Amino acid sequence: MSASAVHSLWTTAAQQPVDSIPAPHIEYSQLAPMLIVVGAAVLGVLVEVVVPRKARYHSQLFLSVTALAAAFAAVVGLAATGHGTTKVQIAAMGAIAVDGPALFLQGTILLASLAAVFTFAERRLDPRAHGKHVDSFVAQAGSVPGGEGEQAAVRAGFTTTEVYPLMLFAVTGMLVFPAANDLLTLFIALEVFSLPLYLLCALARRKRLMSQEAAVKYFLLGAFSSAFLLFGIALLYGYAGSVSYARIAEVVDGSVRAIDPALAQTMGNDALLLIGGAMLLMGLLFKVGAVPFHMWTPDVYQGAPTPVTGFMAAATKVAAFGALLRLLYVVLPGLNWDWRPVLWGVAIVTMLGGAIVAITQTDIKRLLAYSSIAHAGFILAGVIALTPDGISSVLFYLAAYSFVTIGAFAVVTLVRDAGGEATHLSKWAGLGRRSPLAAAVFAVFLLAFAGIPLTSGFAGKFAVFKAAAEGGAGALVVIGVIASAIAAFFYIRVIVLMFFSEPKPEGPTVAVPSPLTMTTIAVGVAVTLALGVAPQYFLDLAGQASGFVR
Amino acid sequence: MDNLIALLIAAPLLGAALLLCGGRRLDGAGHWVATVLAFVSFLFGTVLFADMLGKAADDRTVQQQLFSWIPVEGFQADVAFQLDQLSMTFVLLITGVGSLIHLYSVGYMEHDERRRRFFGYLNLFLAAMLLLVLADNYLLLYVGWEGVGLASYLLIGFWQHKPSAATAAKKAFLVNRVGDMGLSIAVMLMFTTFGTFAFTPVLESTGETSEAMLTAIGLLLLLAACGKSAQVPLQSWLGDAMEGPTPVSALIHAATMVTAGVYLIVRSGAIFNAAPDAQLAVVVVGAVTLLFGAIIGCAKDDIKKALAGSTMSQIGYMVLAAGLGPIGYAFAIMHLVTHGFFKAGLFLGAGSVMHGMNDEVDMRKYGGLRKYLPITFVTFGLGYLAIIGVPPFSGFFSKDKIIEAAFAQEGARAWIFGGIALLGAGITAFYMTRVMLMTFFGKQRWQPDAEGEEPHPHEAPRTMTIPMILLAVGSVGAGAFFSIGDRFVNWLAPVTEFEHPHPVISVPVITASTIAVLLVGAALAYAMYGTRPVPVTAPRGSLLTRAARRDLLQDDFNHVVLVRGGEHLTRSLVYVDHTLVDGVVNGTAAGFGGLSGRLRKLQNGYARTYAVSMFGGAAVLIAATLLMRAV
Amino acid sequence: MSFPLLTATAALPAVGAVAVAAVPAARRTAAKWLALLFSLGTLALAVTVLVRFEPGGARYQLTESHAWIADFGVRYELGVDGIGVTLLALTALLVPFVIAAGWHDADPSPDSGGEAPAETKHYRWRPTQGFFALILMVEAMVILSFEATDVFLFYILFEAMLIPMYFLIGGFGDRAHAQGEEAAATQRSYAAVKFLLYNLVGGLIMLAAVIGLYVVAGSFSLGEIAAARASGELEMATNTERLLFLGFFFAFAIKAPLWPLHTWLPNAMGEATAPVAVLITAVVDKVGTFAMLRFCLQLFPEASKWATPVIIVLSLISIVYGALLAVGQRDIKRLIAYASISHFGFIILGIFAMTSQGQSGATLYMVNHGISTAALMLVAGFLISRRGSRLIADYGGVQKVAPVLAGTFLVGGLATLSLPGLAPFVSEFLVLVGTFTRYPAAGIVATFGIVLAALYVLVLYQRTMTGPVKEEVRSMPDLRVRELAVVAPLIALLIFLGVYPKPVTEIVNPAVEHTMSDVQQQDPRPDVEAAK
Amino acid sequence: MNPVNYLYLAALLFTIGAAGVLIRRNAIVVFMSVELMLNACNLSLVTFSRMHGNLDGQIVAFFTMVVAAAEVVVGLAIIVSLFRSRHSASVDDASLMKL
Repeated sequence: MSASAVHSLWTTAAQQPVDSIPAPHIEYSQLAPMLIVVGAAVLGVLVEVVVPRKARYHSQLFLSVTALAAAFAAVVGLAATGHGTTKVQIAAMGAIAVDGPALFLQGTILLASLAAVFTFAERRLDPRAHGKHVDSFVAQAGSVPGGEGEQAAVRAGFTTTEVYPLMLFAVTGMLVFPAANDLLTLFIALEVFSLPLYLLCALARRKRLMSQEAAVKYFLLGAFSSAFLLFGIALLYGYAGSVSYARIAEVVDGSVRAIDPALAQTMGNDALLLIGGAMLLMGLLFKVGAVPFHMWTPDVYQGAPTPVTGFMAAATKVAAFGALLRLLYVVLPGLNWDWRPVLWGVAIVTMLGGAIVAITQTDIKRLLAYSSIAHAGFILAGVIALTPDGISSVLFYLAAYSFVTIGAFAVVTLVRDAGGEATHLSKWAGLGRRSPLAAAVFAVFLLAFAGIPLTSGFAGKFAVFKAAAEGGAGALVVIGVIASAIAAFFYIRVIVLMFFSEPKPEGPTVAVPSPLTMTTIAVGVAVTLALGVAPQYFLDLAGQASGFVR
Repeated sequence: MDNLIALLIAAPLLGAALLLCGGRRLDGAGHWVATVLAFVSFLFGTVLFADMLGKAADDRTVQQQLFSWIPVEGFQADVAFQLDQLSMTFVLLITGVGSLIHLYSVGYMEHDERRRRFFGYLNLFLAAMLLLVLADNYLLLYVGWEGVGLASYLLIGFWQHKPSAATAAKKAFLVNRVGDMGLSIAVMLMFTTFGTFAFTPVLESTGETSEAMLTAIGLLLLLAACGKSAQVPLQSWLGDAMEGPTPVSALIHAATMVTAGVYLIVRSGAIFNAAPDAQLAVVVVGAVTLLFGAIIGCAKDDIKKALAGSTMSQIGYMVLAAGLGPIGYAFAIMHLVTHGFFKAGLFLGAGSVMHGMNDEVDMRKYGGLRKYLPITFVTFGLGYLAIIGVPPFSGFFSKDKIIEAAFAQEGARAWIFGGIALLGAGITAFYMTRVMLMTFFGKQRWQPDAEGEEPHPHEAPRTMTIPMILLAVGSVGAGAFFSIGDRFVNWLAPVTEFEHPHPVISVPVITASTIAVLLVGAALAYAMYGTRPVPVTAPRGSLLTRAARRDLLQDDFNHVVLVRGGEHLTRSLVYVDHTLVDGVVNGTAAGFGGLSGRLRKLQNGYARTYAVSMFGGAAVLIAATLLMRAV
Repeated sequence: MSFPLLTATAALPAVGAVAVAAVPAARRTAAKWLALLFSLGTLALAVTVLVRFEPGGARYQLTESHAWIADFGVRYELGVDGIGVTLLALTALLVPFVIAAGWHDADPSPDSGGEAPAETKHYRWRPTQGFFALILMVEAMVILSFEATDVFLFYILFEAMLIPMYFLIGGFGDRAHAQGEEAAATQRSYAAVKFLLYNLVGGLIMLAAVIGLYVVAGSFSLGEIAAARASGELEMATNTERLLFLGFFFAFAIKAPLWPLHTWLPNAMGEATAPVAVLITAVVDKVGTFAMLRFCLQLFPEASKWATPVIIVLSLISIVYGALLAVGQRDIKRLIAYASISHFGFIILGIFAMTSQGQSGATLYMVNHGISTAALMLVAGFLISRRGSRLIADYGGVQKVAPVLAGTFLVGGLATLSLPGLAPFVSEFLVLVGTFTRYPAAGIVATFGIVLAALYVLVLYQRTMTGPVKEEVRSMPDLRVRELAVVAPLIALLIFLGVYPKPVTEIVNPAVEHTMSDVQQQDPRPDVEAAK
Repeated sequence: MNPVNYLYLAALLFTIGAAGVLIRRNAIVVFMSVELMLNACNLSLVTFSRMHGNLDGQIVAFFTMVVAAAEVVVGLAIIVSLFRSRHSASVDDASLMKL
């Protein structure tokens, strides 16, 4: 029973028989953000039980908004009190790291989720069903698509208010994910945010078959990948005899002090380490949607309810990249020479693959999906930089990207025809003539995706490429540049479609949303331009936040 | 006094500006404004001339620096003038003949609704031509050079609604551009060699550079001269240029502009003196053109084209003389001036004939006009006598001197060029006699014109006859006036140094043979056109005749080689640009599209396929990491 | 802290753009006047800049410098040298004419005129406001890019100005297109996309170079980098410098455009309305050539010298090739576009001849080409708007029915073939001389461009203006007052600068001397002196 | 007995599970294969825990079971609803979205 057995939150219970169980030491204040959200999630479940159906929508909305806002406030508070810079520490007995990247990413995730909640709660877009406002979620998840059950549910005006607690749970997981400081926490967090997302994907009101299909695909592949991740965890544990990041890092770079024979034996076996590391990496790359683990992305993005897609696209990426950064910078720095070339390859195929396949897409949501893949590639370029600049650039990019994404998907929810959202590109023809404003806003987002100067997309891309170049990955920058050139092509295609082609007579209309979605879009545009024109403040923030606690 | 030089140019320039921008308001009086301004500048010219006569022979050169034109590091181009005997000669010729022709045009263009613009162009021409001869550096000369080109373009194509006219104008400009290319390269070469292109420094420092360089410059200048003065091989435009109104042909394409090439060569004498090879080239060009033009002149039935051929050949004489160096310069200029008189006169006569014959130009449809156009007949006749060089008319003096100079060389050259010059005199006599006979003598062969209107030949109005008379006076007396006591030679000597030619055979013999040759030519022409009736429709004629009618196939050559070739080239280039240059780009785009389409197929919608790709990816990942460690 | 004149010059049109865009749909005319007003105001400011600028003074004047993005080492640094100020003035000068010339280009088309207002009401689509707002936006960005002395700032504008330009090309085209409105729309958007992608690719390649520059130099400020190089504390490895140079030059060569990267220009100029075409070739493209002088030569002198032979050859190809293709065109605007390619060849030739005549000539050329092309293209636009066709073959004998139009067209053409006495001659000759003194062969080849220029201009004039009057043009009205007011000043300017270019050369020369010293080049001395 | 053998077994199970995911059509069976993979992980975790003589691995294993259970809940819910709407649990039938 070495000391290593005791340090971990999870193993305190496993000591010799004692008269009193020492309670683990938890720094509640540092963990406040996560605790608030998870608490709200639990409350949300209770609300579903006790509050009458009529009041649920509002109470749930209120609950989740306040929770997220409060959590964000908590993050700001922590950051303000220097927990992100000077007072970084490992909380909850080594389970959770409270440091710059963690706080920055948690803040980003919370804001993104806040923006996303508004799109969740939008009830003006769909035509009223039987005089009742309806949102973009199915009336009753269990009912068969098109069956009597469904009609009855619609008639009764049911709404799936469970989405809010589900989302809050997901957010909890996402908050923990980039902060996780041992492999088990990492795994738990992964599952905690994955499972609700699987469900959320299945809850679209229109096109339910696609929605369910998306859920199944996402679920099966997700589970598959988490199995790999878990096996990787097992192997790493086998190698280092511990799941704690710090400990594994020590063992990996051989700075570990007390070496018992078992450890010595396993340490000798690099295969464990390398295979384990690779599998872990794969699990995370799946979540960020890097080639070749990306194939779920387009289908899921297309099938899921658009608000969920936006939420997923933004928040999941942030969380996953956070975890990836921590893994590579904290756990496996000793393995740079092994994983860097591999990531090079992944980054290259991701950038090019995403951009190239996107060229021929015909569905706006799939298009954005592929563009998100390409962007994952760009971010990876920053991850590879292996410098503080690299970290900060990635943080900045993630912040910038998530708002553009949510905004873009929010606009997608507005463009509708009889069959709900009109996501086929051909229907977007001439949108610029019908409603210049919406088209212009979407154009702004597209330009940001394309990385045109004076948008956040450019600032982010520049930061990442700069970091990569300084990190000695010049070739990667060149390829990235080429990829963005290819990518520019299809973003521009959409703009051409919207502005330069004649509107179709039976084309879709742009629904006028409630203030909720408007806020989301407005925030998206504001952040996009702000980060584009005057990114300095946020760059500073990311710069300060770029120190991992070890 | 010096400012007069600027005013000299300013006057016609002002006229051009007024008439071209003035709009309809000036339609009424415009032509008089122009004419007056032309005379004004002639007046200035005479004043300056008087002033110059007042000075000693060797410091008659006046320099006037107006303002710095293009000041760039290491590059000074000024708007500055140099008025010496040479340019003075031209000033008087240009403004004098120019004013007369303005006057003539008042009558000639009376019924043209675009008369105002015509006079605007004429004034523009005067200004440009004066700038050309007054400039004190080659760049400013180049400005005038192209300026006259523009004016000639506008005036040749004055009747733009006639496609032939528009084409002729374009052709003239383009051919001239080829020459201009030579001039501009020459200027650049001067700049790189001497660091300047002002006359005085360049011409004074010719000794400091290699002969090769000077030869190069000389040849380029010759190219320019060929373009402007319609010398072989750039002569083809002059014939077509007759599409322009007759006063234009008289002023620009006979008296002044076409002689600019001679001016250029004479002005650059110092360069040529130091570059014998270039000189030889000049002589050859002159000799060839001399015959070339003469032959064409023999074959044309269009009176103006016949005269154009003659102009070509006469300028050939001048160029030949200019190529002979100090022994020839003065005579070149002298012939230039006399030619200015009689050729302008001849053209105006032709114009008056056309004026009386419903603008008919085919001499085969003239005949017996001497009764109906007495003044024209007389003035034309005097011009005729002058050009063929009958003593004591002006042509005799100038041309005879040139022939003497041509004989004044060493070895075979003397005989070759002398012989050619002599032969030319004979042919000149032949074709001019032909023109004379076909137009004024013989039976009336008048034909109704396109509207079926019978011609009623009548003498032209006074505005037209007066200039003709004055020019006739010039063509009678000028030569004698110049040659008595070598007035003209001495006058020019300070600028173009002069040596007495020493012909290989004695002067009287040359003179005698010249007269003999021209008598033969005239007699021959009389035998052919004076004794038997002239058919109204041209006989097929000998091979040479037919070739000569087609400008000795020069145009056909141009058409086949340049025009056709050019069209093929451009068409194929357009194709290349579209398929190759553009194709590469579009091809890349298409390539990416195709690749995208193929990669897209992998996304086949089956979850298990996705799982496979994940599994494979994981395998690769693991393998790669292990590999990294292994290596 | 004095009044930020340069910022103001760029800001005014930007503000104008917003203001014009805000004008309600119905008040079309108000929007036009507002736009014209703002452009004139900008012109006034530009003139002030011109006045405040002392030719003999410091290299960069009226400088402004503010912190911007410290993390990227980027500062908001402005300053103009002789070259910048000249082009700034040119831009400010041309835009009012562009606006005035395009007065009716963005009106709802007459054929759908009946329901045009209804349509606008239904779609809340305000083409007119958009058109003029975009033009002003372009002006703002171009002006700022001439002022930027910070590479990053310049790059941002270099890229950003593509977007409004792109909408101008793709969104507004000639009315009554030969193959009907539908085909026209597709061709337009093709042209717009081509324009954007070409320039975007160039820009992205440049982005890589910009980043590389930062990695090497650690700064984006022209001044700092130059100083560091001068003091020798910044050493660029030969290959690095060359790669970076290529990255920059590639982008500029696309913008300029240089053979074989030129094919976007004919499409863009052909499909866009004449004023927009002028905006492209006379204003926006100048940024490319300007940047070659400002950035390529200053930042990478060695690499510039290394690349010179190739670039000279390419520009010679551009000159001849562009001219020959111009001869082969059937479409008036495409013809002018190819002519411009030929002229850009001259400009680049002058820049890389590395002689003071060549570079002064090149700068002067940018100005003169701007004015002459504007004149020619705008008149061509008026002509096309009358007949509704861009095909040369559809015209003939116009001078008979519209003599003034024909006259102005001819003057524009003569300027294009750089006739002495008109402005372009001065610059063209300077470029030729400047080239000839160092590369005689190149000078001679370039001279062929003169002949070809005469060919395509005169052929164009003959086919459209002379000959018997075609039926379709018989009723063609002559230039209207507005149109004359647009063209006359340009022509006057052409004549003035042709006779008295001194004002411009005085401003330009010192700047050129600076550039020459940047690349450590002296003018070759005349043989005569060299011999001594 | 050499603990490494357990690892081999774990690896074997994991591979079998993976193969099942790749090969089988029925969503339920695919899902079961995933569970098999998870259990393979558990086995290896426990083995390592034993080898290292600390309890971390075993704790992780417990959590894995819980997670697996949760996955079953979510997964079955999704699969069942899919089955009800399509009357088939074949993952290959669920391929509306492609390309």
